Amino acid sequence: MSQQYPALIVIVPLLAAFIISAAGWVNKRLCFPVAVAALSVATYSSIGLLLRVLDQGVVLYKLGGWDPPWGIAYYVDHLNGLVLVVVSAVALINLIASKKIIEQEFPEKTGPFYTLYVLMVTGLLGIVVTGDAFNLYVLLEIASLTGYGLLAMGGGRGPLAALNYLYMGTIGACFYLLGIGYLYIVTGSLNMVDIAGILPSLYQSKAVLTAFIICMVGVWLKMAFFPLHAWLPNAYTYAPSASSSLIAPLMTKVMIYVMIRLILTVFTPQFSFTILAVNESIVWLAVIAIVMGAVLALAERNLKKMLTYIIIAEVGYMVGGAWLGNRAGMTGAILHIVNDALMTLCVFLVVGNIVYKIKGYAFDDLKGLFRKMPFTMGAFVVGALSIIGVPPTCGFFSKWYLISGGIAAGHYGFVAALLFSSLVNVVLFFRIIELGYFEPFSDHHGHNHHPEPIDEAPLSMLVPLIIVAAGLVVVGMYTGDIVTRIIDFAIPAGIV
Amino acid sequence: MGDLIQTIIAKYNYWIYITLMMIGLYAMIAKNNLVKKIVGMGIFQTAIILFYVSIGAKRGATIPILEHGHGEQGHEISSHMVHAVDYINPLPHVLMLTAIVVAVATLGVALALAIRVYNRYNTLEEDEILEQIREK
Amino acid sequence: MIWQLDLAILTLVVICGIGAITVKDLLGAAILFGAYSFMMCLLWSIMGAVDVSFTEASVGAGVSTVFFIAAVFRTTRRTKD
Amino acid sequence: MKVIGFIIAVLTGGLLIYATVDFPEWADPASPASMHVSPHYIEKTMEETSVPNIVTAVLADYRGYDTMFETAVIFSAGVVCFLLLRIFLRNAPEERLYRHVLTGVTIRIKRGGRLPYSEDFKRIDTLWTPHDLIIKTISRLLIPFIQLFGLYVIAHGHHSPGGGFQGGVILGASIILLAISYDLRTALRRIREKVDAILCAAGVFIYAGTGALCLLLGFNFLDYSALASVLHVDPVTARSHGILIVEIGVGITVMATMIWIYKNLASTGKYDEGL
Repeated sequence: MSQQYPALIVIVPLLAAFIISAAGWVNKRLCFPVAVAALSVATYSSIGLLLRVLDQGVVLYKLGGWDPPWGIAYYVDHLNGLVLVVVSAVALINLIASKKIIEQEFPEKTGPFYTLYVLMVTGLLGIVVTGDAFNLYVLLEIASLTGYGLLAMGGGRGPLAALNYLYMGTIGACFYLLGIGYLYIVTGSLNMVDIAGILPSLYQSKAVLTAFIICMVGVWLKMAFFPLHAWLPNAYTYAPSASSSLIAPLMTKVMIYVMIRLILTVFTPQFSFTILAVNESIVWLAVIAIVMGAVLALAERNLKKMLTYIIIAEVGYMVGGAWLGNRAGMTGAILHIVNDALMTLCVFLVVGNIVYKIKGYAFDDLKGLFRKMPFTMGAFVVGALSIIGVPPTCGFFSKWYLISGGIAAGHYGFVAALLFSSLVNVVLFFRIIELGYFEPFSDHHGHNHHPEPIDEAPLSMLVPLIIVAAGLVVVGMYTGDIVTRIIDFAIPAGIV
Repeated sequence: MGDLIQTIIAKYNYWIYITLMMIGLYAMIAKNNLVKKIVGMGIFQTAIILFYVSIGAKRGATIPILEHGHGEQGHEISSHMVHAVDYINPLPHVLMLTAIVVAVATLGVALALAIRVYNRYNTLEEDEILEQIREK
Repeated sequence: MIWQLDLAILTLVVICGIGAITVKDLLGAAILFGAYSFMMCLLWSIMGAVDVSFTEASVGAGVSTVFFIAAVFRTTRRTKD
Repeated sequence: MKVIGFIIAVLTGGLLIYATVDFPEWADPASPASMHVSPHYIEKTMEETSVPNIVTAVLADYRGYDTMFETAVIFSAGVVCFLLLRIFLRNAPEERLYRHVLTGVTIRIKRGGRLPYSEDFKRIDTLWTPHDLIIKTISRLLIPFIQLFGLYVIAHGHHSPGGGFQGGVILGASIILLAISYDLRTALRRIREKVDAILCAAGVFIYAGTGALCLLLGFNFLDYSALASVLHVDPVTARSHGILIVEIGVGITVMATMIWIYKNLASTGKYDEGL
């Protein structure tokens, strides 16, 4: 069966989504176990696949038994393998942690909610595993459509924010499709490796240049890179916690993976970095993204919205790191995909727990929370330290690689922006920790004389959260192994 | 001058698709009404489909359905007779079937969201909605 | 393939597209969008993409228009632009 | 906003027009798009899948994986519309209108009121238009033929334009026509919500399940030649049959989803009064 791992990763959640959908009409209690089982199989297969890749190198899987470029094929190398494990594990942990929230918020619609959840994970896994440029578009649309639905379920301004996201997301996906069309018209192929083989003779073509620009703009729209980020904060803030803690860690990271895949495999580093010579300006855009994300986060008085602006800054880190055009920068960007997915998951799970217990996430609601929810807030501190970049949490190491990449490229603006954003993160998070630790708990009923009893979130939400928080430290400790055994092989030898 | 006319004849299909795409994109960004934006989105997506179908066009070729294919006897005869130049490139058609279906799916979701927004704010105009949000 | 016909329909497509986004009535916009889709479908059958135009005729000009009308019926026809 | 939109549209358009300079001439038989991958499909389809309609063969076999997810996109759109709009009404609507068929008298029943059961009274929508006899009769006559045509389009997709999508949409449109010409409740009685939702999932399940069956038989996912041992035919014919099976699955999903989305949109999720 291990030959079939690449297929199982996508197929099992897909089949499970249909079973969940039908089961939702028969017996609602069946939905959750099926979803957990499917995502567990996906996680298991992706770990197995990563081990196989480490062992044997690139794994090729032909769907339908057709040879590429006529059929669709999967190419799984070290980069995909790593991101696959992260995506499936994050989705599984979040699913287990969010069960109570989902049942509390949508008692009548748990079936469709789980269906969309699993379908979205299928779409994200498919984006990561596929080796076909058009197939990526279809899967991107699955992940986006289900994402709009999941985000819009938050009441209030949720639907409006999701509708704006839909407009922007559709423009982004259509731009990507258009870029693939431009590549197709000059190469005649849709397979990524095949396109990369044909392109070198066409590097001077205006169509290839345009295809590159349009694909990049489309992907940037989807990942909320700075000037194109306007949809993100509202869409994530007004979403239900269960969906925002799935989409916030994964969607932007997967899009960054797509960008790196386009740079490394489709257009090849030689074209992206040497012939175009736009590195400098894109890194400056990333610098603006980081600074603006940090500044906008400072202005927020609402925990969830503040975190969304931090995501925008983090997207700037990764885009900048990838476009530095050297080995350390690229390593930092890929490592940061892993770390940022875990960090974001950690802090958004904390928000989920807080909302579950207190029904609010404005700063005023956080007063005295350390006494009320010690474990949740403990995990929050670990997540915060990791986002700031304090050793031994994993956030430190990816930032270290990014900074050394910036120095190696001689791009001191990027280094300064990274340090500035770390400083701002210190301010942001210590403000919250101070509120939570020193201020008395503000009781909404007005009688807060007696000390607050501990009122933690239920165990099923707490255990996954603590696992994630511990994971932040563990990944930090094994960073060396991850870099030397996986990421070093993911970056082609051309990048020094 | 002759060159120019030659270019126009060779490329006008692509230019029309770009015009349509610009109309759609403009409507999506600049229009104030949410449903108008969705109409713009439809135009935008259809324009891209037109572009792909234009890629597939082939002069002097017929539709991509083999003439001699009928059941068991077919695949011995026809494999020798089929030449790629006689049939239009089928691949862009396949891709665009997918894109049309994706477009209608997006349309359904967008309209559902628009109805939700209307139920809450009782208007589809973006500026009026933003005003209501600011008042709160 | 007749290039005059092609050009004429391309012009009609552009007119329908502009009409759909400028008309100050959402029901009218929905119908014009249906007409636009139908013109597109003609265009594609001229180019020999029979399957695509069949799909567009049933999906784009048919079901999409119905969805639009259903949504406009349930919200409002009024629009400022 | 108008100015920004105009500038962005013009910039994008300018960029795209700039790129057309390097495009091959329109409809050029020697363009890379027509030379690299597609000749294989045109020349080998009959040999490898025994399906004369190349588009169907590429859609459901060579790139069948795309099509499976495309069906899943439709399915997820249906689920999203349901999730967003459906409201389960706990009690009867504010008021209902009944029309006495023989006299044309309309009765308004407030919530809590009940009308004794009678064949003569028919529930009507709040925005009811009289004199729809012609529309009703014509629709009633047309619907069976539309459905027959839909089935033909699905079944004949191997030899003529058409296939699961088109046929499914036509089948769905016939039910939508019923819902428009009569009313939503009539259509709901024909296909209930639960049936609709389960059909919607079942269609894609047939598609993905066929693929998984190939996988269980020891071949790659969606490699229909694996079905040869189950269907007792040669691998090429098995591919042809496999395509038919997945097209049926696609048809079921598309039909059910179109109806589902329409019902949710037209009644804003209340499933009470339609268009």
